[in-house]
Amino acid sequence: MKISGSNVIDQPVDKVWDALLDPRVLVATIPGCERLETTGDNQYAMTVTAGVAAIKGTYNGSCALSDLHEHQSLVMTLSGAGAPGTVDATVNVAFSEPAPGQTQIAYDADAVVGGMVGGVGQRMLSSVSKRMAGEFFGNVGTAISGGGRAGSAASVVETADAPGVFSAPAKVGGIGSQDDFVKGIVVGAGLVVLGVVIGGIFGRRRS
Amino acid sequence: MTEERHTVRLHVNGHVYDAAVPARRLLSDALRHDLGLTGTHVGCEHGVCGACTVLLDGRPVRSCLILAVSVDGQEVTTVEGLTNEDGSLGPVQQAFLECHGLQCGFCTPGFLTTITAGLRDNPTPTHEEARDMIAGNLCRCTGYQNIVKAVERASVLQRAQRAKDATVVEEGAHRPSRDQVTEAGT
Amino acid sequence: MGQPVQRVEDQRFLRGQGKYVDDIAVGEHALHAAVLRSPHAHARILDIDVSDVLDLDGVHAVWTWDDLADLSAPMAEPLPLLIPHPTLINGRTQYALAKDEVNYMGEAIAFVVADDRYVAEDALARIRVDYELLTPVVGIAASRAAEHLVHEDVPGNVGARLEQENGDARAAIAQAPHTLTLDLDIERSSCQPMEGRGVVARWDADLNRLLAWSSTQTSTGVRAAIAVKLGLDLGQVDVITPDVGGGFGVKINHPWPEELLVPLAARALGRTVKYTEDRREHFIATAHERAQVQHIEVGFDDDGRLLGLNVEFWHDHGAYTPYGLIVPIITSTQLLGPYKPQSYRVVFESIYTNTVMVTPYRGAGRPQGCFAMERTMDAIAQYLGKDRTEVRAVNFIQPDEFPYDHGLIFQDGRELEYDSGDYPASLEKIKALVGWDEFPAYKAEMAAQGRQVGIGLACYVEGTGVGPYEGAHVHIETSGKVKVATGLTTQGQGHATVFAQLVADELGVRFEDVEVVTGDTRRMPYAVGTFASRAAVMSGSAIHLAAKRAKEKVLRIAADALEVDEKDLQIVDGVVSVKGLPEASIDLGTVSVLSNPLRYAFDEASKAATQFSVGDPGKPPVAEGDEPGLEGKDFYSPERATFASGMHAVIVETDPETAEITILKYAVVHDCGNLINPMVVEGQIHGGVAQGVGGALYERMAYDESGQLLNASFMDFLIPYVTEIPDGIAIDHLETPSPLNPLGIKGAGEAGVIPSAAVFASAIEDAEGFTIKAMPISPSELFHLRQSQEHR
Amino acid sequence: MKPAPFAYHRPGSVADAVAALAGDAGAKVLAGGQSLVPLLSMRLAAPSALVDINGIPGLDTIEVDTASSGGGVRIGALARHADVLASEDVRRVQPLVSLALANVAHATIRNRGTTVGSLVHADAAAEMPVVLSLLGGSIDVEGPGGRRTIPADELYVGPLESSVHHDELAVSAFFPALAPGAGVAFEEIARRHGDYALVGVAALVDGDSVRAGFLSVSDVPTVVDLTGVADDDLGDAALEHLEPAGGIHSDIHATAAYRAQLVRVLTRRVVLAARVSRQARQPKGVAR
Repeated sequence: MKISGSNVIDQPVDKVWDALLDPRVLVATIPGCERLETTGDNQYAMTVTAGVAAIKGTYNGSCALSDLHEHQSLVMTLSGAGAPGTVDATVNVAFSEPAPGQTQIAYDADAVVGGMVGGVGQRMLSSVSKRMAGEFFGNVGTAISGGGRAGSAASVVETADAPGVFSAPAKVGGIGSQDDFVKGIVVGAGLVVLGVVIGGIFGRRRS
Repeated sequence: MTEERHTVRLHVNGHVYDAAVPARRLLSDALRHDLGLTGTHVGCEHGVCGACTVLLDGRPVRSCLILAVSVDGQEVTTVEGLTNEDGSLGPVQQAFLECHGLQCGFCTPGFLTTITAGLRDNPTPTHEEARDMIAGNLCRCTGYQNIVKAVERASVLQRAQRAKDATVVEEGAHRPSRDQVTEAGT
Repeated sequence: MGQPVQRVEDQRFLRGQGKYVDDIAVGEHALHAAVLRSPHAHARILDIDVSDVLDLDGVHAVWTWDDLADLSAPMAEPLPLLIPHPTLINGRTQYALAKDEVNYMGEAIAFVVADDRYVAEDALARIRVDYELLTPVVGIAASRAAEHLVHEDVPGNVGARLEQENGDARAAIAQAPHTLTLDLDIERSSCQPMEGRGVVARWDADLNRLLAWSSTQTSTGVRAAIAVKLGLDLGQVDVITPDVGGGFGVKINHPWPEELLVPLAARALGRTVKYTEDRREHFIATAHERAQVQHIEVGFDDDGRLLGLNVEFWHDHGAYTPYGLIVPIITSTQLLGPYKPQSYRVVFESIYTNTVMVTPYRGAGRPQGCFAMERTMDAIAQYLGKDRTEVRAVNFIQPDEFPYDHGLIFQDGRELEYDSGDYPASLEKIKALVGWDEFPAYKAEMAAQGRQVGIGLACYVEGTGVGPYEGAHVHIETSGKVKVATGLTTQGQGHATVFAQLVADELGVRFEDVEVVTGDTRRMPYAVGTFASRAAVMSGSAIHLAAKRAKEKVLRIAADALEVDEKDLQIVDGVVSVKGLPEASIDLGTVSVLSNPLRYAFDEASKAATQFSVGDPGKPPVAEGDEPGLEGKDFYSPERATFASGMHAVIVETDPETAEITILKYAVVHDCGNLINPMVVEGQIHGGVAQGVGGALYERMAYDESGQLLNASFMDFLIPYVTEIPDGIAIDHLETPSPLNPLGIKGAGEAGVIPSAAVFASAIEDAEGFTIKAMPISPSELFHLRQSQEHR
Repeated sequence: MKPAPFAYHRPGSVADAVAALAGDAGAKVLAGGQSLVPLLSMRLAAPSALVDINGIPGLDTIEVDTASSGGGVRIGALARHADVLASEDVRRVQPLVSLALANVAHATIRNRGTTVGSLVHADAAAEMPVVLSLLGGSIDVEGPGGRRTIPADELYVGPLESSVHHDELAVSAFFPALAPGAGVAFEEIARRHGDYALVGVAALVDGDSVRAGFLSVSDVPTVVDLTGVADDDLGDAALEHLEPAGGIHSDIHATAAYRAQLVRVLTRRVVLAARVSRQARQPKGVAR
């Protein structure tokens, strides 16, 4: 399935670009990200809680940034796996400068949803991804208008005994500063969709 | 095992069973594996096929969609509880035998329990009502033709049987609690 | 024989006392297994990390392919290719646990044994697998395009290409006065028995033997596979098929990975181990059938007589070919049905896709063949403006033309030669039964009310009772009771009743004194299995012959004891008596006692057989060429299959607004030779028709382009409830005995499902007035077909 | 298919239930469980705890509510679909509830499933949410902050998402009475008897006002005002509202185009049927 969209941030491209490569920012902005570990250059292992309503699941995911063309584009390869299923997504991210001091980010994700979810929930994907995109951009709006959040990058703690392991404060909720959020969009896209899809299954039976 | 277990008391077919089960144990599994009542079958575990249907306080429910801990203290009737006190086949069972209402027999317990309750609520179903009575159970062998016949045949046998039981009751004979179970919820 | 006897097995089933495989070893703390399955349709396995599983309470074993060789070397090899064929040059089978690549979503990767299924599934959730995703090949078009390969070493994704020809079809078509071309499509479905697969195994260290129960259609096949894969002698393995909750074909394939892994675990752990497949696993990890794309060219004369028929089709066999080419071979031969084209050519390619493997599903390729042939007949009738029954009639093989040799090779490797049948008589019966001649008036009457109705007809011939053989053992005990054993298995066909009827008839004993055991290798180690509507024909005949042998011995011993000629004896209700002299009699129990010369008496009856009571001192107690005991054993191995036939007709209504399809009347004429138990045969027809309705109007496997099965549950794979099945199925029987077996019977198990796709396509086409080329069909699809007609 | 482990609470009161929910962010309410349990078995849902409300007395009530404005029926959190469907009071006061319930799954599921559970489950393919929306009903929820009433038009925020907070327990639902002289009707088309509808329509005609609710068409239950639309245009008018609103979705059982066709057919059928029922109904039949 495809998820794509674009968004303009009132920040210069270079700032957005740098932020994108900062794990502290990632952990703070990927929706539901509880833990993120650097496993190599621009490669991370993470634990994400995703889902709709009360139907949430925890997934182990990985995220790798590749084909870095500084200030222009990169490819984000995501994979998440939990008891309910898997999602594997390749997200092409393009950066442009519509106006000085602004960054337009266009992302185009192609996700394959597998496992139990793929079997019984995939037909909810379209409506669900639409909803997710809406939520992302809604949040972007909040972020731009300065709506802060508890676990912004600043408050991310690097686990002392395990360098390179970052954990967000419990209960990731709102959104950090606008540039941080960019990665929330792109990295979150693949993983969050999985969780939301799971909620879709709920639709197939009666309360 | 470290998983916490909860004690549940189930009244099944007139007998009392106490079992210590994890909260996640499905009623279907508790009946089959903890109580050894393997007459209740599991066909899909998502509530569509109806093979696992049992009577809970007299009402048909999917035992695969209920946690055992959730029905602590309630009355359950399974296919094993449908025979007459003398061990002979109950009216619905007898009708299935006479009408060739089963082939592999796997879905049959769910049909028998469903129809038993259905005929209690509506002892003289029309042909359409007979079909509707089994509309929530899947059978892959029979094409349902003879099951519908069996519902209609059972209605005849059941009325005869109930007339007999009634006189027995008047004579003050002991009524096993299985009957109380099937009367419950009416 | 011929009586609608009530089934003996029902007493057990109706009381909830059936013993299905998951009912075995309940309460004895058996361990439970679960299998980790690939979430991807096509991927390379980079790494499997099971480290988190080991510290989980209640887990006894977790295995991947790497562990198998140490447990039993043959387990690390691919599973057997059961039915090799010279043209299957690129046959492939999976490993019990995937080695380095998975080729369908659901393929087994890891195996866990734990205290119960709940914990086993907890363990699965802790296994981490790294995959490198490969491009999946999904659907016949993608497979034929072959831009990507399912197996790197199988060019073009083609497993096999098989061509057969009788006459020169292409030349005949070229010269024919009329020709037509059809392109047809049939989707995937699957058996979906209410009980999935299951295995229980127990290793007896004291006896050094393995005992396994499997919900299978062939216990002898499973036994042989276990012995080979576990490195045991056949004599160390027993397999019992307990009550089976439906098979419909899918349980004939073997060994499934679990049928080997569970016994392996039982031996390794010294515990009883059980695996019970759940519904989702049955969808994604067992087997499907039906998917084919067909291209038909036909040449015919003014009467619609088939001068040349040239059929090409592509058969989607999924990711592996454990069952060889049986399904497409059956399509390519049984396609001919009751007709005799003057020339016929068929060529098929059996091709790979990254989907669940394909093995026989009730009908096993016949529904697709019937669809191709009957769509062709309808197209010819339409083209010539003739009644659809006329065109069929002129092409029928006539009753006096049997045996009829089609000049082709059938699925059993023997000539496709029909033994008997009467197709014109069937056609007359079905027309009367459905009201064919009255239908035009009815259709007009409905049209006047703004209602759309259509009528359809489809004919089929089914080769049943294929070899190689079945056997039976009949033992008359000193109690006079008769114990019968045959090796093939039972999935609800009522064998315990039907076979007992045969023995009671032949032996002259009471029906209730006969007990039948099927599918237990301890009682009958030589058998093939239950498939191709062969049980009644094969085991029925074998049982009949074995009973005959037992009877011969009974009469010989009784004649001796009563000092009369065998010819003067009769057996009635288990008593041998002299005709017209009832007081001179001896019961079977006593005959059984006398059949076994004794040194030691163990009860009153047996005294009669001890050395000082019986026997001629001048002869050996057991005569030359004779053996002790009152038993009969025999095997039936026919030269070729026997061909049952039938015709279905249906009247449907299609809603002009909602495109909903309603069945108004369904009629079946069926000829399976002599009937053993009409009640059981009609039950088989009812079930087949219902499965056919499901296959034609409701059920399909919905794969997406990434090879994910989107409807892997009963919520979205729409098996009909009673509300979707016609209320009443009109059935008429024709009994054309088979000359090939002693009972004159033919198989009946699959017939009901064969013509459904064809008959519904025919009826919907008649109602809608445009051609139906693909089945199954849903209201949504019918709606879009109407749209595309309007936009022409 | 077996559930993952979870902690189990069986509170004896609403207060205890709310406390249990508040005490565990991963806790989930278990009422009928006909949606939740299969999800647990498929491990698509893995709540850290279940709060089983089946032991709370007094939640299974079905009563005619004259207190609330206009009157209506109030259904408790543990009232099973089957009991609501069997209630003569419900049938008399708001027949649409009974009409729709008859289409909810199969009888065996209705014996255990709860109407309130179905409402908060917020499935746009289910019958009861659209009925509550069309009738302008509400649900009462109890949370740490006490009790509040959520009107139907604020209840459904997205696919399977309601505005009930995690630590709130829905204790009852209120369906307004059918006004004297008003009429209702319900019809749905499903692949198999008892399956989720491909499309379902509920209609309420009252005086000149004509409104219809649609299920299984978009992400949330949708209500469309068709007042003043000519009978022959009803379907197209409904589509004009539905297609922009999130759009009509396709799935493996029905394309968007086919769903649109069913909307066209059913809207007209159901609105006309509602009119007929209005003529047929005795105004005095409504309890006050």
